[in-house]
Amino acid sequence: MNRLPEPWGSRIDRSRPIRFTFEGKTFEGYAGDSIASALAASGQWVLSRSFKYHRPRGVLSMTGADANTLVQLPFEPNVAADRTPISAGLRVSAQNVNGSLERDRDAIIDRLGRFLPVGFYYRTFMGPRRDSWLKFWEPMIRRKAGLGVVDTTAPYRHFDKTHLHCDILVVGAGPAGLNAAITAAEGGADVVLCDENPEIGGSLTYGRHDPATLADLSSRLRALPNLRLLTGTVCNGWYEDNWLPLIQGDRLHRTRARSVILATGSIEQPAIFRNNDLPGIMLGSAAQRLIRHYGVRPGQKAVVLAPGDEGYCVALDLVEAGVSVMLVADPRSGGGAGPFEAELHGKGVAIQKAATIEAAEGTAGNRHLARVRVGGRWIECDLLAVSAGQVPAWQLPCQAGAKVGYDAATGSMTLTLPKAPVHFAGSVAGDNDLRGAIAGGCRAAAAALSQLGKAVVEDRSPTRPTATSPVHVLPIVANPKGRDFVDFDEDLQVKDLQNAVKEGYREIELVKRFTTVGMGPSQGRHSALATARIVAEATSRTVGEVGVTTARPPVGPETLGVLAGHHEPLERRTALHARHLALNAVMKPVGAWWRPYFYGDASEAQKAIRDEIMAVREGVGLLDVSTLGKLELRGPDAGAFLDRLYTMAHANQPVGRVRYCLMLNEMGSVVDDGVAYRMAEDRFYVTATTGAVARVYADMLFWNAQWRLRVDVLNLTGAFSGLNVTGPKARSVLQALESDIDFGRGAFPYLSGREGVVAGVPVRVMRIGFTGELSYELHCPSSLAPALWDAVIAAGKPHGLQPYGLEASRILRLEKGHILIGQDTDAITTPDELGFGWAVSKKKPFFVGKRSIEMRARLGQSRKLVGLQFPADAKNIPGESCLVLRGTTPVGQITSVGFSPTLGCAIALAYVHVDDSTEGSRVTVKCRNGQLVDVPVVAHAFLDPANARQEM
Amino acid sequence: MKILTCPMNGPRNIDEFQSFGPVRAEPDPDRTADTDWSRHLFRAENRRGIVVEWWRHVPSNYFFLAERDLVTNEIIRTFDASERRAQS
Amino acid sequence: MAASPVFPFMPGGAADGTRLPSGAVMLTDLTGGFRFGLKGGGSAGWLASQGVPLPAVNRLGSWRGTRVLRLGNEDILLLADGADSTLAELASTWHGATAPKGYSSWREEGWAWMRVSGPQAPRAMERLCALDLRADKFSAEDIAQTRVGHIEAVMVRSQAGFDVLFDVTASAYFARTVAAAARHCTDLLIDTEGHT
Amino acid sequence: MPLRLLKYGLSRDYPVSGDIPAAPDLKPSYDVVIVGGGGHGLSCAHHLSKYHGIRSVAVIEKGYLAGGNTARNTTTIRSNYITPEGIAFYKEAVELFEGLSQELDFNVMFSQRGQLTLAHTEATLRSFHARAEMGKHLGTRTEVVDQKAVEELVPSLNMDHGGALEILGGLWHADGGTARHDAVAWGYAAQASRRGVEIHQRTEVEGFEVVGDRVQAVKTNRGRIACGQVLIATGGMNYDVALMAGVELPIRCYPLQAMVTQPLKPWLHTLVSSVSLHTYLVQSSRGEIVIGGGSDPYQLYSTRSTLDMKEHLAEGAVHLFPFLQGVRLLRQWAGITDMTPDYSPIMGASPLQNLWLDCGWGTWGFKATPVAGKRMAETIAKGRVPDILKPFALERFETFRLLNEMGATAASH
Repeated sequence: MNRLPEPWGSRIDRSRPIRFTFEGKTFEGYAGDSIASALAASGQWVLSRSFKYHRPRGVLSMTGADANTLVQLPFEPNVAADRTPISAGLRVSAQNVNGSLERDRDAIIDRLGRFLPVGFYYRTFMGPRRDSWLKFWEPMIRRKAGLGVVDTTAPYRHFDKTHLHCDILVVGAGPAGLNAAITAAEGGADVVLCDENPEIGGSLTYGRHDPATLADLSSRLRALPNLRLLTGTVCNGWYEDNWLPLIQGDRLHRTRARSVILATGSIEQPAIFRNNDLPGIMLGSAAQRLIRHYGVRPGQKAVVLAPGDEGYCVALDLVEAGVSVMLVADPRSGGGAGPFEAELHGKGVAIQKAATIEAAEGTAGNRHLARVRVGGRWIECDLLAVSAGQVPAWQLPCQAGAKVGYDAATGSMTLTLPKAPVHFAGSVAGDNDLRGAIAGGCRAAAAALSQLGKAVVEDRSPTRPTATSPVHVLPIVANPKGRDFVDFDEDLQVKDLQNAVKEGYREIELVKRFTTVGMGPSQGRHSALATARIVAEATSRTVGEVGVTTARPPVGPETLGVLAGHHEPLERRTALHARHLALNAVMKPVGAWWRPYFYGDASEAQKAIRDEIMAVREGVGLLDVSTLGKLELRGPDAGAFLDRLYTMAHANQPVGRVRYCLMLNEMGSVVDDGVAYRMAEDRFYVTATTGAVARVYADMLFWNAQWRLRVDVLNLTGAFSGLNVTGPKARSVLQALESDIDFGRGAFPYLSGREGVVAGVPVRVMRIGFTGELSYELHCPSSLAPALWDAVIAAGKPHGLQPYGLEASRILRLEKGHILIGQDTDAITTPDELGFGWAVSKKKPFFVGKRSIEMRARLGQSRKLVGLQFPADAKNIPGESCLVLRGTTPVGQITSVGFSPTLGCAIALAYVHVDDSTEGSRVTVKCRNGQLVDVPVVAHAFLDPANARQEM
Repeated sequence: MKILTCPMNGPRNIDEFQSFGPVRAEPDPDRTADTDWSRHLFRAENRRGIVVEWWRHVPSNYFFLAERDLVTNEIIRTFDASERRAQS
Repeated sequence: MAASPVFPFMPGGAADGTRLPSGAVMLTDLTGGFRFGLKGGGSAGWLASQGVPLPAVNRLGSWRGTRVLRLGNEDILLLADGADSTLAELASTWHGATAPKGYSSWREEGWAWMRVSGPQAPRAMERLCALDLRADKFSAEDIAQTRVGHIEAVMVRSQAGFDVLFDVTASAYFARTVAAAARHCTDLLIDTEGHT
Repeated sequence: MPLRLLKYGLSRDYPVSGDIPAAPDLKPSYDVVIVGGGGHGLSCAHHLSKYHGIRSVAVIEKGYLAGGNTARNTTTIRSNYITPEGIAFYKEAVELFEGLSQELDFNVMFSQRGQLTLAHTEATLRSFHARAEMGKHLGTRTEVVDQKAVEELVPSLNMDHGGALEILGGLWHADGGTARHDAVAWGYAAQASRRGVEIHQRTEVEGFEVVGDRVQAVKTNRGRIACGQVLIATGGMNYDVALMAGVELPIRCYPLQAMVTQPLKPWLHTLVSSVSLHTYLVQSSRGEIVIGGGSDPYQLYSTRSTLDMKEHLAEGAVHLFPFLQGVRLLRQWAGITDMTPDYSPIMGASPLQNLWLDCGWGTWGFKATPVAGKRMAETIAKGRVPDILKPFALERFETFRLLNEMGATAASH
């Protein structure tokens, strides 16, 4: 019903009608229509209800930059109806309404406004009881909070994330941006030009301009292969070193530009008067966009507020689109507006000088504009096109470091150029007229090119024209009856801001926080300047002194989906992964690794784990230890390097021997342990714990960046795999394999290492004992690990060899009293607290942490790690992390606990007070259920304290 | 994303690097009093100004030094650790 | 009896069963390909003594049909690229040589070697790597030690696309990550109104 | 309808409360000069003036009132820490928050809807047990809950069953909540002002006159102020301000970033955080989802935001709640945190006799606002440090009496 004939409607394709629903009712628009334009074409002007007062709201800017047009889509809340295209069957609904959009029961709040002044919620809802807020008021307010609804069943979508590099990024394809991009590309730069709109041209596409201007720019642009154009793409922030997110639908281009030209244009400002929010009142540019982009007549009878030339152009456009223009109100008292005024006179349009809009009134329920008052006279109309001038789109410039100023003469915001390689062009730089914008674009390109060391081929920029007459600065006066909105998003009126100042919130940031001005979806686009003016007036300061609040990214709303993208979870697999799966292992993640937890049926976990433990104790087990950190240290100083890094002596360690190694940080706290196998005078093979190896490796390199010893550190964690063959029958299994290594007790004693070949696989074998049993740890190149595994399995078959998993391994080590770094230690554990004096060299002049543990020893030790053994019939077994108490004071905690099938009782490691740490002491432990239990302290190793089994 | 120019790998996004903090004095542990030793352990350079700090380029495991302004985040220069020794 | 190696994408390997993308973006596993690397003091000197010309750090050279990757002053990797016998001969010479001769870097075991190719390979790489990989910015002689698909990697151009070397234990992850990137390349990425 | 609203509705003009009176000219001296007009300084001023009869107090603030970390934090309040000293201290903080609106006659909207911290690994779960056992022992409501209970508390969570980030359980802290951060500061400011405390905004400390072991005067851009006692409570500026008095603090500054979505109808009723994902979410009373995480990876004083942190936080949020993909982000920002080596604050004495410290808050300053102010006021008024603060002394770094809270951070601000 409001659709204009062709050629109006550059974006729509009238051959492709599209049906969709709004609030359950079916509407029809054309391909290319936005939700708002299609609805407007059908006479549906109310799109939403406001945040606080639930007033009807409609089209304001047609740029997707205000809260008025936010609607709900099935899986997306808070979607801008004036930017989002319609699609077949799209279900659109209003949000934040109690009942329906037409009949919102919460509209009553609008009448109660005087009871709810600015910041009212800070002064009430506190009683009558201390918890009334939590129990009563907050739930009530939470029901009214928010706008759209999240659908927790929304399906997962794959968002795309990619990278883009260019010499010059031009943001905005209006006349300034187009000229900048073309000039830069003609100068040989590699240029990306982006614009949020579906087409290039900016104001050339909806303003009163000669179509030839755009056609010419468009053809020049198309001839440039080094100019990449991204339409429908928002540059949504500026970050350090010209790093910019370009968002193109569901795709994020993480963009790096050597230089940036911001031609982001300006934001037309609404006027402030009573009922300035009624549907039917819109920015002049919004009316033009409706007409030219969508072929939608924005009203039947219009009044235009025209404080400058732009308003006159809007009036002319309206006349041409068949709208009856009842009056053009020009607040300027004298002077001619030049040719536009004459043209309007010629079309019989009345112009009233020194006039402004004093108030508006709506139809029933304020559902649409009915009339406006100009010079005390009410004029019937259904459209009011307003403009209170432009402010430069300051968000991106400010993020790049520009500072906002204010030119009182023109009533406009100004921007300084930032230090970063960023340039401005067009109305963002204050060049509001076409010739100025074109010249500005060329100038910015020349500046960017010269910064990049490229010459401008040809200066096509026209000379800068003299400034046109400035837009009249409309005064802001509070209406005694209010409803003169400064911030539509937050329903804030002039008096709200004035009252905030009266309360003492005089700084602009405090006004923002107290009133929430500028905190809504439009982030102050339409309110920042007016707010600054009101606060300046109320605090007797200048607008420049008051300033605007910080413009933080993003520029416009962006989905979490496009930011998150899609990221596969990092996963690392040992070379034996498929072998474990074939053996029906239950796999568990350990960091990025997946490891066998146990082998067998998930429903019989306890039995499987117990069987695995008993197999190791009584026969032989096989554990994939490939996730262990493996580092090779090579070079003449390798021994000296280890001496500095670890607490034990390694420089004098004989070739072929394996030593425990304990790493401290500078504070003297235990950070890692492992073993070091000296393979040659200049070569050590060192293990580190699975979780710590990345850090240990980095720390080794860091220390050596300072020490500069002649040593190379190679991280072999992935390159080598490890198999631990352990149990009383381990030797028999290995001796059954073809090998050049003598696994005999005398030839290969405990804590020694051998290189050789086992079953055709080159190996490094170490006799160490994490389980407390006779153990050989076989390390080999990872590609050969499956072959070695198969050979060991085959050789072990007659001996009942059982592969075992992580859980059995944890119990086995606990039975032996071996600690796990990170579980049995924390960030301040010293070797003394672990009873690891034996592992700390007293002779070495230096190792990392030495000075600190000596100092800490002098300061005194308060706790010690001990073993606790529970009676076989104990009812209460504390869990891990349960407290050890002295009286009621916590002195320590259980760090590891488990049921030992070997011992037939529960055992634990725990920190206890140092005075209670001798064997035979008893300590009190508080179980998770609050019960206290009294437990005897035992030696660290619950099993085989004399080490006969592992050294056999 | 900030750019950090690695002396070995050239300009890269700063997420390829790991900060190892400001360069610290290296007191002789045997000749340092307890209070000075704890100061060495716990107090790091944090002035609002330019600091020299250690960085690691993670993919290549190369350690180097950078002069950076802790207020503006401007990186003044980056250089190999051997240059520091030459200077001092 | 020599055991036969199993690499991740081979039957029984850690990534067995993980599908490699093919078509516009193709991922090929070259991990079984012959490589030889030295690292640590003496590496560069020994290779030079064998007549291997050493490029500058992070540059690619060639020697008798192999590609020579200089990853650090004392960190050099040679990719056989079919010249297996040449490289095997060098490796065998090294094994028999006396120090100083550097140390094995075990890259043939520690690093997977995969190739991203196909007409959309550049598009896929833009998604996997933050570097500017256009030909005039990243040449055929350049080496990038960087991050590809969120993990540390070494990358060079190959005739067909890009060769990427990375932690072998992350092979299945890497294949899934490349596949996810490839899905987004099936529709051309930049809607350029006629330009690319 | 509450009476106060009637008063508004029935008065002809807006009834001005005058929360923040305009400051008079600086006087030549005050009994107490509080450097830093954030929550902590204002809370201390309130407690000094109300409970200790000390009203000659100047709060001096370089910028605008509570414009530093008080304005930039994500308002989590909780006491589920690791050390008994930390738990006891923050427990008192939570208790003070429970009565704070009444204390200030200003609604700080303390919304005690509980905090759920998620464990995706056995190691995290073990650390939760440690926190729960200590917390229960000291009388806080902190417990480890299993997968089923997690699903009941937040039914829309992606449990990732069988996945790499499967939720194995959680730490449920019923005492946890949020409050309106600005209101806390304004409420303290209004109360303190009413008792004669002067709040001087746009007043910057330029140095201290130190004679012997005492601060004689504070030098500001608006002149010299002689002082009886001085408190430093300047958030991310503590290191620098203390250094002007010759006091070197074991602090390093890191930006901490956060972001907020457009308002949504409330669906998330507790605070949810994930240790492994370094992400936490809470829905404000306006309906916005506030999302935060870990600190930046290198030292910096700049409150610039980064895209990478935003991407990281979005990734964490979308992993926990995949349906948030279509929700739009509105704003991101940063604050400067002063991190100590053990992640616990530094409170109490300095090497100077009349200079007191309220520093090193890291990411936990907001939640301590009432208790830090109360206890620092007690310290200043009595000239000695109360027992509850003693463990937080600066000297602990010389005696290795660290209060190790390093595991209590990650994403549980």
